[in-house]
Amino acid sequence: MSSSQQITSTITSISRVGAYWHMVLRAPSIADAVVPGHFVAVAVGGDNSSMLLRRAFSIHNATPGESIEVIFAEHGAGTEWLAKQQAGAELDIIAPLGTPFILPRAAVPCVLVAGGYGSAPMGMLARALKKMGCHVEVILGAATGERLYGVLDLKRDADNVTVTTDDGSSGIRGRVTDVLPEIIGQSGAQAVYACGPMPMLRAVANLSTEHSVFSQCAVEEAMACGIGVCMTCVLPVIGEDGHTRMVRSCVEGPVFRGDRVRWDDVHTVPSDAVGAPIPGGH
Amino acid sequence: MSSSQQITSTITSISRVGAYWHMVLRAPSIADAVVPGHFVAVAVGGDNSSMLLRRAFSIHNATPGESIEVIFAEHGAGTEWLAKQQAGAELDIIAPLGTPFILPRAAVPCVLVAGGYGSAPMGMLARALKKMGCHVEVILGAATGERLYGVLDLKRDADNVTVTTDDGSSGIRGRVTDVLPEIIGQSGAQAVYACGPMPMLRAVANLSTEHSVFSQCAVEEAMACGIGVCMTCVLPVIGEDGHTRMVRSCVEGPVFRGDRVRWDDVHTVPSDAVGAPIPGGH
Amino acid sequence: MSVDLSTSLGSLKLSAPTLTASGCAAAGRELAQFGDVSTLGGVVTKSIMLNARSGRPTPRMAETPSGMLNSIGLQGPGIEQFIEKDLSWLTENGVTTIVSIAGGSVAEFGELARRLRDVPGIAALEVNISCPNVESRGQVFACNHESSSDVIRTVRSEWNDETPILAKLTPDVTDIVSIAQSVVEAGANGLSMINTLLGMVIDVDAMKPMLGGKTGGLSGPAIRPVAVRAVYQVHAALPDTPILGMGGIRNGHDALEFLAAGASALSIGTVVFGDPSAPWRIARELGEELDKRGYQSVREVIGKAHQAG
Amino acid sequence: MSVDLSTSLGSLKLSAPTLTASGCAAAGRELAQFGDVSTLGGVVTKSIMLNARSGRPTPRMAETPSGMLNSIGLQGPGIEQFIEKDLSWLTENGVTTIVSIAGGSVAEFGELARRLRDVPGIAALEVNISCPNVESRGQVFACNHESSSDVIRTVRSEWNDETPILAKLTPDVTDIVSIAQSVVEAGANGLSMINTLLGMVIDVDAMKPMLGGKTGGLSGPAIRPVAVRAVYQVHAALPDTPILGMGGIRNGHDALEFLAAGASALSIGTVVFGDPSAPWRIARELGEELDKRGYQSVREVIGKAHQAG
Ligand SMILES: Cc1cc2nc3c(=O)[nH]c(=O)nc-3n(C[C@H](O)[C@H](O)[C@H](O)COP(=O)(O)OP(=O)(O)OC[C@H]3O[C@@H](n4cnc5c(N)ncnc54)[C@H](O)[C@@H]3O)c2cc1C
Ligand SMILES: Cc1cc2nc3c(=O)[nH]c(=O)nc-3n(C[C@H](O)[C@H](O)[C@H](O)COP(=O)(O)OP(=O)(O)OC[C@H]3O[C@@H](n4cnc5c(N)ncnc54)[C@H](O)[C@@H]3O)c2cc1C
Ligand SMILES: Cc1cc2nc3c(=O)[nH]c(=O)nc-3n(C[C@H](O)[C@H](O)[C@H](O)COP(=O)(O)O)c2cc1C
Ligand SMILES: Cc1cc2nc3c(=O)[nH]c(=O)nc-3n(C[C@H](O)[C@H](O)[C@H](O)COP(=O)(O)O)c2cc1C
Ligand code: FES
Ligand code: FES
Repeated sequence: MSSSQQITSTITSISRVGAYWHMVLRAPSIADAVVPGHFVAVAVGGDNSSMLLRRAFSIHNATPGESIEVIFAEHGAGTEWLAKQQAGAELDIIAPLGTPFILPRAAVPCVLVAGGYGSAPMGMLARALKKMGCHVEVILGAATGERLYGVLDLKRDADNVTVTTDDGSSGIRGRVTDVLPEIIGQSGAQAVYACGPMPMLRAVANLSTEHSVFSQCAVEEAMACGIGVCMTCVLPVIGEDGHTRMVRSCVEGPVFRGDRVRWDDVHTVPSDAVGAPIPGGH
Repeated sequence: MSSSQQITSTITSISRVGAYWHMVLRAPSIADAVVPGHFVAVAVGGDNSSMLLRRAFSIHNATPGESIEVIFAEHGAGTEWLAKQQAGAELDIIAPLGTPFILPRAAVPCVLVAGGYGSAPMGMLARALKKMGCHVEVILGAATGERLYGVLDLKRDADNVTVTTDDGSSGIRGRVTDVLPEIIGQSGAQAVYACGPMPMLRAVANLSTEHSVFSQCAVEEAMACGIGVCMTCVLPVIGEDGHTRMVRSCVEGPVFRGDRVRWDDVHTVPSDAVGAPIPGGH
Repeated sequence: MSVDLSTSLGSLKLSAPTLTASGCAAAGRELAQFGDVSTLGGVVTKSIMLNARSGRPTPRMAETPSGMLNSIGLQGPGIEQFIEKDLSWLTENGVTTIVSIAGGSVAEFGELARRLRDVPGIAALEVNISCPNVESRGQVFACNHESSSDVIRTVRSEWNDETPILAKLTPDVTDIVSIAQSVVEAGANGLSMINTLLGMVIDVDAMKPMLGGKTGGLSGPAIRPVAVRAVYQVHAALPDTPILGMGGIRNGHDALEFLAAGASALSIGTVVFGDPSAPWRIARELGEELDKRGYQSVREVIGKAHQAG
Repeated sequence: MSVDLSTSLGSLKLSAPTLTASGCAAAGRELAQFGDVSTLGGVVTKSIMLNARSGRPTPRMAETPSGMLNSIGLQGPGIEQFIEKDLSWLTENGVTTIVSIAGGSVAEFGELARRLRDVPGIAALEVNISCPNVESRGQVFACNHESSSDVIRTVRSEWNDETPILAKLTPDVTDIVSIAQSVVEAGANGLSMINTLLGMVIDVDAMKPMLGGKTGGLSGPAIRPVAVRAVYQVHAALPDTPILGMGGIRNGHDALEFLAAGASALSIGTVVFGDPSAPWRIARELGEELDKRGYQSVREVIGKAHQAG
C-alpha cells in the first residue's frame, strides 16, 4: 500500500476530447509518487453536496512536481458535476491510491488492451515499458470511434496500435478479443495488461491464460472509501495458498493478476471462498 | 394572494455592499407584478444540493419588464452559496409572493422603520408613498454602521432619514424605538411601516399602537414552502372576529397589521387560539 | 411517447400516477398557480380532525441534509369547515380527492368517517394512523397492531363499500409488514407508505431542541431508501394490496423506483416545497423514464423488481 | 483556545471525543496515512465474528441522498486472526481500542467475549446486536427485548468487570428506549447508537434491488435527525448511562448536537469514506464550536439540551 495524500488541488485545465473529458489537476507532491495503474479519488458536488462519496479515476498521466491527469466519461450526477467545473476551480482529491501495474522483470514484448476510457492509464504504462526496452503493442476497443480515447498519443508511446470498434466506425469492426490472440502470437507477448469493462477483462484474462501469457487487469468495482476501510469493493480472488478470498479492489487492486480473479464469480460469494456462508447456517 | 411564477432567472449582477450582498435578477414578467412588501423564494445549492428548501428574500426593487433586486446577508449554508454565485449564473425563483404593504387611502405622513436588511423593501415603499404625495420619514437601525443598508438611496427616496446604531458607529447611538415616538410626534404620522427582526417589530408595533398610529409589520418566520401549503410559518394573529388564529405568514403575511399580531405569544400557541390544545386533551 | 400513465388504487382509477402527499399541498388550492390540479392523479388533503386544531408551537421546521423535519401538529380548521371550504373547492374544480383523516381516539376516527360518508366528491379515504406530531407517542396508532386494527375496523364500519380506505403507515416500527397485515385484515383496501420518521435537530446556540414541538417528522429524499424498502417488503407480503408510495420522491427516476418496488401510485410531499410544479413534472419524467426503457404503461412495472427473485 | 476535549464512557477515559465507527475504519491501520490513530478518542473495530466470514455478494453499496446503503454482511477474518493481526497492530501503536463483536447466536457472543476476556489492550467491548446485514431479520437481536437482554447477559457473564460493555442499538424499532432499558438492566455499561436503518435502492434498469444483499443499512447525514432523536430520548430515560453517539456526524457542529442530546463521545462513520481525516478534523472543529460559545470542556455540554426542559 502506497501512502496516499489528501490535498486541495486546482484544476489547471479541463476540456472535451471526443466522448470524454480530459482534466489536469495541480498536485506536485502526489505526481512524484504516481506509477501506472494508480488511481485518484475525487470529492464531488462541493460544499453541501448530497453526494458523500468520492469518484475514482485512473491516473492518466503524472508530471512530477506538477500535476496529474485524468480522463473521464459523464456517467451520472457526480461526473456531470465534474464536467461543469472550470479551470481554476478547486477539488479535494486523494492519491495515489491502489496497487498499480507490476512491470516485467526483463524487457519482454507486452500487449496493452483497453476498452473505452480504460485507455487512460495505458500511455503511462506504455512509456514505462518502452523505457525498459519492451516491445509494446496496444489494442484499443470501444463501441464507436467517438468512444476511443488517446489513439494518436498511444501511437507515439507504443510500437503499434490496433483499433477495434463494435460498429466498425474506426479500425477493425469487432472486439479487442477478436484481435488479441493474433497479436499475442505475432509479438510473442509475455505479458498482457488490460483496463476496461469487466466482461472485457474477463475475456482478455481468459484468452491470456489460454495462451499461457501472464496478464494483469485493472478492475472497476463500486467503491465507497477507496482506501480499504469499508469492504464494499471486494471480488473473489484466489490467493497464493489456493484459497479464494473476497479481496478489496481498492487496496489489493485495482490491478490483479488475470488468472487469480474468479471472473465468473464476480458479484457473488463463491461457496468455496474463505468464510462463505454455510448453507443452513448464518 | 397574488399569482406567483416559478422561473429560471439569470443573475444580472451581484456585489458586496457593506455587510450585505446586492443581487439583480432578470425576471421581466415577475417585475411587472411586484409591489412593496412582496418577497421572492430562491432555490439554493444547485443540482444535487442537500438543501431542499427555498430561501426567502424581500424584493428590494423591481424594474418592470426587466428585473428584481434583493439584498441579503450571509447567514448559513444557503446564503453563503448564493454569495458565491456570479453574474450570468441561473437561479430558480418563485415570485411575487406574500401579502404586501397596503398603501394609505390618502396622502398622510408616514414613518418607515427598518432594522438591518429590513431596509430592503423600504426604498420601493418610500417611492410609492411619495408618489401618492405622502410625507415620508425613515428610521434605519442596525447593530453597527456596517450593517446599515441603503442610507444614501433612502435619503433620495424619502423626505428625511434618521439613523441609529447600537454602538453609535453611525447616526444616533441607540435603537430605532428610541427615536420613533419623537418622529411620530413631529411628523404627525398616521401610518408606520416596519421591517426587521421580530423584537424590533414588536417594539415598533406596540409604540405605534400606544401613539394611536396604524402600523404594518413585515415579519420573518422560518418557511418551508413559501406558498401556503405546509403550515410551518404560522404566528398568532387576531382576526376581524376578535379570535386568535395561527396564521400563515407566507400568504396572509409577511405584512401584518401591527396591532393584530400577538407579539408576546409568537412561537407559542396561545391557549385562547382557535383550536388550541385543551389541557388534558390531545 | 405513448406511455399510458393511468393507474389505480384498488377500485379507484387514476388518470395520472402522481398525487400530492397529505400535509404537503394543503387542500390543493395554492398549487393551482403552478398547474391544473384536476390533471393530477389526485390531491391527498392535509389530515383533518373533528375540531379546529391550532397545531404545535413554532419553529415548526428545520432543514436537514436532503430532508427536513416538521412538527406542524395537524393544524386544521376541523371537519365542518374543511367540507364547506376545502372539499367544495376541490369538487368544483374536478379534482380527484383523497381525504386524509386523523383522530385522537378510535371514536374520533369513526366519527370523521361517519361525517364524510355521504359527502360527495371523495375518491378515497386515507386514514392517518401514523402522525408523529402528536403529544404522546402512544397516540401513534400505527405503532401497534391492536390500535391500528381498531381504528381501521371502526372506520370501515362507518364508511361505505364503494370508496377505498387507505391506511397510512409509519416506518418507525420493528415490523411494518405485520402492521400492514393487521390493517388489511381489519378492512383497509390499500396502504399509504411511508409517513415521516421521528427525528430531532438541536439548536446548539440555545441548547434546546430546534422545533417548538421538540421532535418532528423527517421527510424528503434522505428517507427514500427506507420508504422503498418498506414498500418492497409489504408488497412482497401482500402483493394484492395496492400501495400509494411516498417518501422523498424527487424525479421520474425515483417514481419508477417506487413502482418497481410495488407501489401503484405515488404521493409527492416535501419536494413540492422546493418545486411546486413537481407533481406534474414527475409524472412527465416518469413517462420519459418508462419510454426510454421500452415500457408502454405504468401498470406493467408495478412490483417489477420482485420478479428477478 | 483551551477547551478540554477529554471525555469518558463510564469508567473508560478518552483523551479525545471522536472515535471511528465500527465498520467504517476497518482496524484503524489504513487511516494511519491520514493522521496519528493513537490521538483519536479510539478506534472501534469492524464487528468481528468467531469464524472467518466472506460477507454478502457485491454490489455492496449504493449512494443515496446525503447517505449511503451498505450490505457488507460482516465480512471479516474471524476472531483468531483478528487478535493476531489487527488487535496486535492497534496495541503496538498505542491506540485506544474498542472491539466490536457480532454473533449469529447468543452462544457465539458469549464465546467471543470469553475468547477476548484475557487479551490485553481492549478498552471496551461494543456488542453489535443490531447489524441489519444478516440473512434474516430475526437475527437482529436488538429488535427484541428478550434477545437483546440475553446477548448482553451472556456477554456480561463471560466478560471482566473492569472494562465497559457497550450495547449497539438499532433505530429500527418501535420503542428504542425500552430496548435501551433492557440491555442496561442486563448489564451493559453504556450504549452505542445508532446503527444503520434498513433501506433499499432499486436498479430500475435491471429491475431488481441494487445491492447484492437486496436490503442494506442506511447511514450518513441523511439519518442524523433520527440518531439525535434516539440519543435524546434514551439520555432522557437513562441519564446515567453513557452513550457513544453516531449517525451522520460530519463536522464539529454536528458533534456538538450529539453531545447536547446526551452523547458522551462520538463515532464517525460514513463521513470517513469521503474524508479520511474527518475523525481528527471533527475533534478540532468541536473544540472551536465549544470555544466560540464560551464552553471550556466537552463534559459540560453533555446532555445540555435537556436542561431547558
Ligand atoms: C479504480 C477505478 C478507476 C476508474 N477510472 C475511471 C476513469 O479513468 N475514467 C472514468 O470515466 N471512470 C472511471 N471509473 C469509473 C468512475 O468512478 C465512475 O464512472 C463514477 O464514479 C461515476 O460517478 P457518477 O456520480 O457520475 O455516477 P453515479 O452512477 O451517479 O454514481 C453513484 C455511485 O456509484 C459509483 N459508481 C457508479 N458507476 C461506477 C463505476 N463504473 N465504477 C465504480 N463506481 C461507480 C459512484 O462512485 C457513486 O458512488 C473508475 C472506477 C474505479 C473504481
Ligand atoms: C419573508 C422573508 C423575507 C426575508 N427577507 C430577507 C432579506 O431581504 N434579506 C436577507 O438577508 N434575509 C431575508 N430573510 C431571511 C432569509 O430567508 C434567511 O437569512 C435565509 O433563509 C437563511 O438561509 P441560510 O441557508 O443562509 O441559513 P440556514 O440557517 O442554514 O438555513 C436553514 C433553514 O432555516 C431557514 N432560515 C434560517 N434563518 C431564517 C430566517 N431568518 N428567516 C427565515 N428562514 C430562515 C432557511 O430558509 C433554511 O430553510 C427573509 C426571510 C423571510 C421569511
Ligand atoms: C410539513 C409536512 C406536513 C405533513 N402533514 C401530514 C399530515 O397531515 N398527514 C399525513 O398523513 N402525513 C403528513 N405528512 C407526511 C407526508 O404526507 C409524507 O408521508 C412524508 O412527508 C414522506 O413523503 P415526502 O418525503 O415526499 O415528504 C407531512 C409531511 C410534511 C413534510
Ligand atoms: C460500510 C459500513 C459498514 C458498517 N459495519 C458495521 C459493523 O460491522 N458493525 C457495526 O456495529 N456497525 C457497522 N456499521 C454502522 C456504523 O458503525 C454506524 O453505526 C452507522 O453507519 C451510523 O453512523 P454514520 O452515519 O456516521 O456512518 C457500518 C456502517 C457502514 C457504512
Ligand atoms: S472501497 Fe472501501 S474497502 Fe475498497
Ligand atoms: S411557508 Fe409553507 S405555509 Fe407558509
